[in-house]
Formats: sequence, C-alpha cells, structure tokens
Amino acid sequence: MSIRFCGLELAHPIINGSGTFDAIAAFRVFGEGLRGAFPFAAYVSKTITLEPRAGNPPPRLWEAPAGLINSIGLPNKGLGDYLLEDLPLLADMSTDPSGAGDSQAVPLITNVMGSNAEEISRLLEACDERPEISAIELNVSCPNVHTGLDIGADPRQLEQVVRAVRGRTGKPLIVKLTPNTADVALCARAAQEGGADAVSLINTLRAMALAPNPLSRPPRPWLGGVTGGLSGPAVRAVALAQVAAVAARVAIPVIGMGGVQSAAHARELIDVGATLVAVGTASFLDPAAGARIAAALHAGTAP
Amino acid sequence: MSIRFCGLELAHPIINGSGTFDAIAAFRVFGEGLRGAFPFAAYVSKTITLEPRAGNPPPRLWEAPAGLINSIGLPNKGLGDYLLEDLPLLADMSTDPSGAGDSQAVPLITNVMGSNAEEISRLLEACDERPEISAIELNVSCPNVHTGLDIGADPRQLEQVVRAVRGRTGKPLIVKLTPNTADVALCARAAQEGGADAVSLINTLRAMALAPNPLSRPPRPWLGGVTGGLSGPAVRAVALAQVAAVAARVAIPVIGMGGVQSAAHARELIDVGATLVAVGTASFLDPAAGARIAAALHAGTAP
Amino acid sequence: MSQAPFGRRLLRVTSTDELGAYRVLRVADPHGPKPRAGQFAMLAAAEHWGGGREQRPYLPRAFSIARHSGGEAHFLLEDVGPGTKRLCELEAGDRLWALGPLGRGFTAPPEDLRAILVGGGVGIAPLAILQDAIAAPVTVLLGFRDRAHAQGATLLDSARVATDDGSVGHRGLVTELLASEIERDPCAVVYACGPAGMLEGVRALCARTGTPAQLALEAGMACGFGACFGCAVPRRGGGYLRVCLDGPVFDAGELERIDEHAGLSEVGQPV
Amino acid sequence: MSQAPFGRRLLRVTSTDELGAYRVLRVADPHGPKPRAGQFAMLAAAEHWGGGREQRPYLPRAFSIARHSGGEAHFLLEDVGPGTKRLCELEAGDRLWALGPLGRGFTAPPEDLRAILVGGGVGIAPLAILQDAIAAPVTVLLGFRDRAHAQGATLLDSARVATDDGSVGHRGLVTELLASEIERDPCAVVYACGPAGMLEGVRALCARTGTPAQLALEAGMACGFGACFGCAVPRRGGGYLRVCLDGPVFDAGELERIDEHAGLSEVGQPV
Ligand SMILES: Cc1cc2nc3c(=O)[nH]c(=O)nc-3n(C[C@H](O)[C@H](O)[C@H](O)COP(=O)(O)OP(=O)(O)OC[C@H]3O[C@@H](n4cnc5c(N)ncnc54)[C@H](O)[C@@H]3O)c2cc1C
Ligand SMILES: Cc1cc2nc3c(=O)[nH]c(=O)nc-3n(C[C@H](O)[C@H](O)[C@H](O)COP(=O)(O)OP(=O)(O)OC[C@H]3O[C@@H](n4cnc5c(N)ncnc54)[C@H](O)[C@@H]3O)c2cc1C
Ligand SMILES: Cc1cc2nc3c(=O)[nH]c(=O)nc-3n(C[C@H](O)[C@H](O)[C@H](O)COP(=O)(O)O)c2cc1C
Ligand SMILES: Cc1cc2nc3c(=O)[nH]c(=O)nc-3n(C[C@H](O)[C@H](O)[C@H](O)COP(=O)(O)O)c2cc1C
Ligand code: FES
Ligand code: FES
Repeated sequence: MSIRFCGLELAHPIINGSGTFDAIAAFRVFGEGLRGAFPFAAYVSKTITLEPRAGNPPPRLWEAPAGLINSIGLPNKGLGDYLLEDLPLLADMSTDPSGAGDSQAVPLITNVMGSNAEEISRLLEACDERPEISAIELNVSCPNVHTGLDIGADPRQLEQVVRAVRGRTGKPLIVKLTPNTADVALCARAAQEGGADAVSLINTLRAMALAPNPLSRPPRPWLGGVTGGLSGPAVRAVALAQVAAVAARVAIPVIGMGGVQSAAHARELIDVGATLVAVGTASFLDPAAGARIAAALHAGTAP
Repeated sequence: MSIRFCGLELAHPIINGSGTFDAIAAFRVFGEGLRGAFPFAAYVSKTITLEPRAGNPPPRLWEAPAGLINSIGLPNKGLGDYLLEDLPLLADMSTDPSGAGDSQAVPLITNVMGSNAEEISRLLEACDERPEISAIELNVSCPNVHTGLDIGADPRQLEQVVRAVRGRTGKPLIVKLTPNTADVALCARAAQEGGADAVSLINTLRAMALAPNPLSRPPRPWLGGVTGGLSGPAVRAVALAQVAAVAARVAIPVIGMGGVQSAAHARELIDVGATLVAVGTASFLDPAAGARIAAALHAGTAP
Repeated sequence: MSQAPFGRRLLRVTSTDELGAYRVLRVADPHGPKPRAGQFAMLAAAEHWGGGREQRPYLPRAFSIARHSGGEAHFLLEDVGPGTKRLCELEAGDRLWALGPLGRGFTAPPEDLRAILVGGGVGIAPLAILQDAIAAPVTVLLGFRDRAHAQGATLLDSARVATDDGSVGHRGLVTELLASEIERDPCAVVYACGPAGMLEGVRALCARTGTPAQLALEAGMACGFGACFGCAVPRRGGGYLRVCLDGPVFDAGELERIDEHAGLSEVGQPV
Repeated sequence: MSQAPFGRRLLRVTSTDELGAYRVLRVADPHGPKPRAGQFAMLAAAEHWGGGREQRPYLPRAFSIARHSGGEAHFLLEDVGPGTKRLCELEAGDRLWALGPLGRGFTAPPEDLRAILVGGGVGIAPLAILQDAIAAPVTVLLGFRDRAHAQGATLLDSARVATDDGSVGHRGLVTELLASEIERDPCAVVYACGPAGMLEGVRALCARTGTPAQLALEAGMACGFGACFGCAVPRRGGGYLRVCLDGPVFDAGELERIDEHAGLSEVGQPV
C-alpha cells in the first residue's frame, strides 16, 4: 500500500490534518511506544508562524451538529523555538500499518503561515535548511487570521505569492487551500501555476456560534475569536465536492480532507482524485482513528 | 409580533426558504384549511425561470450528517404557466400565529432566476404587473445552475446585474446571495449598491456524494446532477457567520436562513441582525415546523 | 386522497413482532384519518434518531401503511440502514413521529376484473391493506429472496410464493408466476409493489399483454408531501412525477421504464 | 502521569446508581492502567451518541475518575446537557468508549501538611479518589446547591457540607467553611474542584493566606490528549495552558484569575 507523494515514500495514504494531532503531546500522554507505531504515514505539524502566538482567548471550541467549530487562533512557539525544540522530538517517528512489524519512516511535513510573501519566504528558507523536514505545507486558508483568508481566496494573489516564495525551498511545497472561496479549483490552478508541488484541502468552513443563553441579552459570540472554522462530518460532502473539483483541474497531487471518519470516507476522497487523505477532527474522538482507517484501507474492508 | 419588511406587514418573522415548501401541493395533501392557517408569514415560491424546466434526473437527494444534499435542478413550469395557473391558487392565504383567530394575510414573494440581465428583466417585468405578488426574490445563488453561481459570487458582476434590472419593478427586490463565495458581505453590499431592497441568505453549500457501493468500480456520483447543495443543521453555524457578516455591512434588511430547526435558532439569526428568518429543510421533517417556531418565538419560549 | 392532518404527530408503539426477516410495528393512531390502501406515512423515532458514526438518520423515512384497524396503523419494516434499524429497535411504549396518510393510493378494480396482487420483499406491505379493502377474492403472488423473508407472506391471505433460492414455493421470479396467471386468465388488473427490477418486469409484461396495472413506486424522499421535489421519477413522455404526491401508486401507463432508484431496494444491495 | 493506552477502548458498564441528583457509573476496565487521583477519561456511549433535534453530542466528554478499584472505574455524572444525559441513561451491560487515564493528577501533600479537600457540586468526583489515595486523615468540605445534590457528599468520608439553600449543613458557600478551616489551622494544603466561582474563591483565599493549593479545572474539550488546543486557560504571566495536558490539576500559582469557562459549570446555568 506504500505510496509515492512528491518524491516521498509513505507507508499508506493516511496523514493527519495540520493542527489536529500534537505528536509531542501524544508522546507524553501515550508513551514513547507511539514513536514506532505512529498512526499517520506522514506527520503534519500545527501551523508555525515567524513569531510565537498565544492563540485566541477561550472559549475556543463549540460543538456543532455532526461537527466542531474551533477558534484556536494558531498558537505556536514561533519558527525559532519550533526548529530548536520540536524538530528533534519529531525525528525518527515510524509507522507500522500492517501491524507486521515492518515499520516505515514517518516524514515530517511542516505547516507554515505568513501574512505576506516576505514572511513566507523566511519561513520556507528556514525550513529548507533542516533535513528533518521532508515537505512544507503553506497554509493560506486559516479562517481565523485575516491575511490567511485573503491570500488564499483570490486566485491572482495566490499565484503571485506562491511564485514569489517558490524558489526559497527545494523541498516539496504543498499549498493548503481555503474552502471559503467562490471557485476552489481556480485557486488550486493558481497554486499550481505558481509552482506548488501539491495542494491540500479542505480547511475549515467559516462559522459562528452564539453563547447559549437566551436570557443574557445582548447576545454575544461564544468563541473568544468571535468566528471560527467548522470541521467534522458536517463538512464532508463539501470537502468531497471541492476535492473532486480541484483534482479534475490540476495535474499535481491532491491531499483530501474534511470529515473523514472511516476508510470508506477516505476511499471516496481517493476515488475523486486525492492521493493522500488527512484525518483531522476524527482523531479527537479517537487518537487511533488514523491507524484504524489506514488498516481498514489496507485490508480493503470499509469500516 | 407583527413585523414590517420592505413595506409589507407580516404576522411574524418566519417565512419559508424558496423551494422547500410547495403551497399548492400542501393544499392537496393537508386540505384547504391550511389556506387560513398557513405556517409562514410570507410565502416564497420555488425558483421560477422564463422557460419551463424539468429539473435534474434522479436521484436528487442524499442524506448527509445532520443535513441534506439536494440536486433538484429548479424544476418549474416556467413564468407563463406560473402566472397563469399558480398565482390564483396562491392568493388569499392567511396565517394565524397566535391561534387566536386573528389571522393575517400571507404575502407572496416570487423567487426568480435568469441567466443574464435580459432574462431577469423579463421576469421582473412580468411579476411587476401582478398584484398577487408582493415582492420578488432574485436567486443568484443556486449551486445547481452554472450562471446562477457566477453572477452571485462576484460582487462586481452582481452589482451590475442588480443595477441593470432594478428599474423593471417597483416591488421590493430581495437578492438571494450565494454562500459559495469568498466574502459574502462584499456581495451583499454589491446587491445593496445595485438597488436591492433586501438580501437573503444562505442558499445551500456546494456539496457532493458518491454512490454507496464500494464494489461497483469505477466510483460514480450519486446525484443525477452530479453535485448538489447542502442544507440543514450541518450548515447552521456557517449561516450564522454569513448572516452576521452581512448584517454588519448592509443597511437594508436581511432574511436569514440555514439549518433553523427551532425558535432558539431563529432567535440567533435575529440576534445577529436578520429581520426575517426562513425555514427550509426543517419543514421536511415536519410541515408545521414554521408554525411551531413562529408560535414559540411569539410565546418567548425557546423550544 | 385521504387528507393528512397538518403537522407530524407523536404516536405510541403498541406492539412489535418479528415476522421472519421483517418486523411488524403497530402504532396507536386514534385521531389519524383512515388511510387508503397504498398510502404511506413518514416516520421517525422520537428518541435517538440520528447520531452514531454516520450521523444518520436525519430525515424521516417513508413506510407504506400495511394495515389499519381499531385506530392502529401497522407497518412492515425491513432493516436496511440506519433509519429502519432504529425503527426496528422500537418497543411497545416507545414513541415516534408520524406524518400522514400521504400520497395517492390504489384504485379499486372494476367489478368484472380479477385483481392480481404482486409483491416483492417488503413491497408486500401495501398489498395487505389493499387485500383488506377489496371485497372480492384476489390472487396474491409474492416473491422473496429466501425462507426467512418468505415468512412475510403470512401478512396476506392465500398467497402464492416464489423465492430466489427455491426454499419456499416457486423457485424463481414472482413475475414468472404473474406471466402464467395472465396467460391463464387475461381479464385481470395488476397491483404491484416491490424492487425496481420486479416492477419493471411487471410493467413490461402488462404493457405487452395489455393488462392494466397499478404500480406502487419508491424513491428517496425528504418530505413526503410534495415540498422538496426530491422523489422524482421520469414521466412517460417527458418530465418527472413526484412519487409522494402524484404516487406512490401510478398507472403503469404514466411511467417510463422503471429504473433502479424507483423500487424498494434490496437489502444489502444499495443501488 | 499514568500513560494511557493509545486509542479509545470499548468498556462495559457494570452498574449504575442514583446518588441524589447525580448518577454513579461503574465501568469494567480490566486492562486500563491505574489512574492517579485527578486524572480523567474521555467517554462516549457506544450506541446512540448524537442525533436528536440538536444533533449532539458528537465529541466525547471528559469525566474525572471518581474512584478506581477491582478493575472498575467509577464516574460521578450530572445530567447537564445531551452528552451527560445519554451517559446517565446507560444501564449495566451497555458499552461505552473510553480514552484514558488522561491529564496530570493531584500531587500528594507533604507529610507535615494537612490536606483540605474542597469540592463543589459534581467537582467532588476527583476528591473521592484523592481521599482514597491519601493515607492520612483529610478534611473534606463540600458545597452543593440543595439537598438532592448534597447527597453526593456520601461519596467521600466525613465530609462537612454547605448548601446554597441551607437545607443541609452550613447555609452558604463552601469557601466560607474553608476560610475558617485555614484560620483555625493554617498548616494545610488545599485540593479543590468545582464551579469556576468556587475555584476562584479558593484561589484568591489561598493566595491571600499563603496556603498552597491545587485546583482541578474544567474546560470545553474536544480531544483530551493535547491535540486540539481547545481547552486553553490563561497562564499566570501570559499565554495559555492546556487543561487536558498541563492539567486538569494546576498549582494555584500557575493560574490567572479563574474565569467562567474554567470551572465545572452549574446545571441550568450555561455560561
Ligand atoms: C412510498 C414508500 C413506501 C415504503 N414502504 C416501506 C415499507 O413498508 N417497509 C419498509 O421497510 N420500507 C419501505 N420503504 C423504504 C424505506 O423508506 C427505506 O428502506 C428507508 O428509507 C431506508 O432508510 P434507512 O435509513 O434504513 O437506510 P438508508 O441507508 O437511508 O437507505 C438505504 C438505501 O438508500 C441509499 N442510501 C444510502 N446512503 C444514503 C444516503 N446517505 N442518502 C440517501 N440514500 C442513501 C442506498 O440506496 C441504500 O440502499 C418505502 C419507501 C417509500 C418511498
Ligand atoms: C477534566 C474534566 C473533568 C470533568 N469531570 C466531570 C465529572 O466527574 N462529572 C461530570 O458530571 N462532569 C464532569 N466534567 C464536565 C463534563 O465534561 C461536562 O458536563 C460535559 O462535557 C457536558 O456535556 P453535555 O453534552 O452533557 O452538555 P453540553 O451542552 O455540551 O455542555 C454544557 C455546557 O457546555 C456549554 N455548551 C452548550 N452548548 C454547547 C456547544 N454546542 N458546544 C460547546 N459547549 C456548549 C454550555 O456552557 C453548557 O452549560 C468534567 C470536565 C472536565 C474538563
Ligand atoms: C482544532 C483544529 C485546529 C486546526 N488547526 C489547523 C492549523 O493549525 N493549520 C491548518 O492548516 N489547519 C488547521 N486545522 C484544519 C484541519 O487541518 C483540517 O483542514 C480541517 O479540520 C478539516 O478536516 P477534518 O474535518 O477531518 O477535521 C485545524 C482544525 C481543527 C479542528
Ligand atoms: C430541496 C431544496 C430545494 C431548494 N430549492 C431552492 C430554490 O428553488 N430556490 C432557491 O433560491 N433556494 C432553494 N433552496 C435553498 C433554500 O431555500 C435555503 O436557502 C437552504 O436550504 C438553507 O436553508 P435550510 O438549511 O433551512 O434548508 C432549496 C433547498 C432545498 C433543501
Ligand atoms: S419527497 Fe419531497 S417532494 Fe416527494
Ligand atoms: S482538549 Fe484538546 S488540547 Fe485539550
């Protein structure tokens, strides 16, 4: 079931969605044994920015019908500390999809975000120097940060930015598209024209929730970040439509995600053209969801 | 609880979403008594086009997590037969929100769609002549028909079209926006600048489903129309975000909809700035949903 | 058509029984109007409707009224997915939401014509109430996949049975029984409900032999009362009909070739 | 911290009991590691999780392990919403998904300091297992809203109780009992869990009196294992802590003022 993706050799097609699995935290909680039995074929980091970010004030979560709204706000320690402290901890992970002990390396994909080409260039250059990093995912789609949305939603701007930063790294560059746009396939083509090696989608849909108190007038938003992003089963049909639309219009590989909870769901994204499938919110229900899905895909069963 | 909306006097703030309640069919199924106890304060017709449309081939429905995907394809008898056959049947409806027998007229809002300004102009002119029609809703957002999407998703084009057709009717003109756009508030402003008297949102989110058979390779889309639109609870948080964003940016009244199933949900849309709330998919679970929600809003309770 | 009360109503399950591979659900509906044979209701469990891994069902589900007596409506259920599974779990005392009776039912046969009722699988349900409604003796031909399903035949009187595996009655298709019945005595009117393939077989046979036929169709439904336009089937001569409003019972002549989406789908054979 | 097995596991409910306004759920967990006091588990019913009008719960829910013995974990539940409602419905034999034990638990008191356990409402749960774990006698102060809730106090030994309505024990806040305890004998370490208001009262009081305190916090959680960054509470001096990973038990000194989102919310008082 081994898969080639942008020159990487992956044990299976299931990876994690950025920001939905903290491998370092998972080692603390579940033990170092996880390092040799990692649930994902590649590990995508949470979004890293140049400067450290604390993230949004709580509350950051709201449970929606068959979904989750988050307004996390990209907390991260910033590029410098990420490279210094986290990278060593993220090296040497491996996965054992068949459970037969023939484990395979888990490449690290670092997800980065910057508010303009200059910032992104610095992020790419820094990542480019580090052998622990196998590929870079550029987040142009986070709905919680204004600029992220704007760059990614406008094909022209997106193409310019990707073209401007493309030369800064020789590593594979994945552009993570925003779903909050009129024609995601146009954005995907723009990323391809700009030089992206792959695109990934969908990120979360812009969403909102009010505090659940009909008596405390005036009404107020529940989330500390006011709006958030919707993920989980509720968005799966939207993801399928967007992934299909993109895969039909680009020549580069596509990482599909959005609401995947089972191997059948992963298979559907692959059916419409995805090369890899990322599992996000489903990991919150079960940290081993990725492993279960990969195993079921491997076995050809569909649970 | 009586509400003024674009010069109309409505018994309460709950109306139906276009295409989710066929009043004429309902009279057949539930009897003429319904005419005096209509669940909605105004009745919005299904989208009418110049020429008759058969709609998309079946299957047209797919049940999604906490939602519904439809690919109905705007079947309608065309403007001529609508005016000739349906209008007389839609006159004289009234609603009795308090159940106290003080019933109030149910104005008719005719929803129309055309693929260019010329077609839309003809639709508006024809509607303008008919006293049975109290307002016109212009659908620029249907995800199943290519042009509908394109006009509505691009603010510049939208403004041009609305401005071009605006003069063709003296009746209130509501523009129903598409949610499948990068910045719905920009589109709403464009509609306002073009001369719309109100905007309504959200229409369905572009979505897709595959036929549920892992064995019948190659995989194929389930829906006869290939893609469809997602509605119901799954989209409510997206609707809340879009309605809030629009209401904060326009001066004209807003009709909010998307996933409303209870008075609490309706209240939230009103809280973020909607003047009226439309109930769509919830009517499929219970044709009296609109009446129940209006009554609960009226009573100030929140079931 | 019998008009339905406006709005869904909360009803109580009075009893449930296994009937081979099926489940019979009896529901107290003291104030509901008496349905016509062939009408249906939209049902949803009042508790625990939805959720789980697939987060379905969300919408109510359509079921033929299989019988109606003493203020009780009977339904025949087959567990084929999350909605029917939940309804099959219901026990006496549990409650469900119901809307109906809905749709256009069967039209009684003219005096001089013998009625032949042809059912396949769970599609036998509306034929039971139809048999109750027709005073004259009728011919009942029912097709099932195997013995467990064939037990459903006891819902009707004097049924002749065909099974795919030959475990009960004729081995083969119920349409084969129908063909020889029509050959034996062509003065008949056929009433049929079942999987798409069976209905198409009946339609084609009746068209060929000039036998009048009323076919009860299925279609994925969201609303059941004409609101969503989701339950379309092709109309002969172009355009579409709404199964919930214009049907579910149609004169065979109104219909085009019946495709896979318009019959009661076979268990485990998602179309 | 006790490390959790990777992946959720399916466990069987062995018994459930009413305890006043609460429900005690006992779950067989023969292979789960022994938890530390203050740790929690993420639970979800295996059947009928979600659906209904609000189409929730979707995510699992966090619950303190209230006791652990003989391969059984005990939980104390209060029905405050769709998730707890469903878990409160479970009966012996039913199954649920569990992930855990998770989080950082309480640290045992130094030999020379008396432990004062301060609990509010359902926040008494982690104090029960803490009392089991501390060999020396401890002082237990529990606050409840009324008599029905105060029955929860029997989960611990020798508790002194305060109720809002005075129906049992001291009329007033449990922090009032704590204040006089600290005044009487300041050589104490405080362990507290309960609503945000109570925790903030405890934190402020202990800060004023220089009493060391460990506070078990709540926060809305999606994952429970540090993956989502959703359970943030402000860290003293800036930034945020993850309740599930850095807590749920914190030294009071690590925390800012405890706001409404960080305590166990009161029933019917959605924050
Ligand atoms: C007029 C009428 C009368 C009926 N009478 C009866 C009756 O008397 N007894 C009876 O048992 N049944 C009857 N049915 C059929 C019954 O309504 C369906 O079996 C039921 O809706 C299935 O629901 P489910 O949730 O159990 O399964 P689902 O999984 O919803 O449906 C099973 C089939 O639907 C399709 N499907 C799968 N996933 C989806 C999805 N996400 N969205 C849409 N379709 C999907 C597939 O084709 C699958 O085989 C009748 C239907 C109609 C229209
Ligand atoms: C570490 C920890 C330990 C805990 N231990 C226990 C315990 O031992 N016993 C116990 O009974 N409880 C415990 N809790 C609390 C328990 O997890 C919550 O009561 C439970 O999650 C509520 O879920 P619900 O579905 O019943 O109610 P919900 O409705 O999900 O939650 C109730 C509260 O959540 C908020 N809310 C309402 N709607 C939403 C929404 N859509 N999305 C997000 N928030 C919403 C409101 O503030 C409401 O008051 C603990 C929590 C944590 C974090
Ligand atoms: C709590 C949470 C945090 C996320 N953080 C990030 C992030 O830091 N960077 C990013 O590119 N995407 C982020 N995402 C988006 C996911 O990677 C994924 O695109 C999205 O959740 C859809 O997949 P899912 O439905 O499987 O969760 C986050 C999603 C969630 C739910
Ligand atoms: C079956 C169906 C048919 C619809 N047809 C139309 C239509 O003809 N014209 C239109 O403007 N919107 C149409 N809509 C969109 C609804 O009016 C509404 O905008 C959308 O469903 C969101 O609301 P809801 O979640 O309450 O259903 C349709 C929606 C559904 C589900
Ligand atoms: S099921 Fe909605 S129109 Fe027939
Ligand atoms: S609950 Fe997800 S990080 Fe704490």
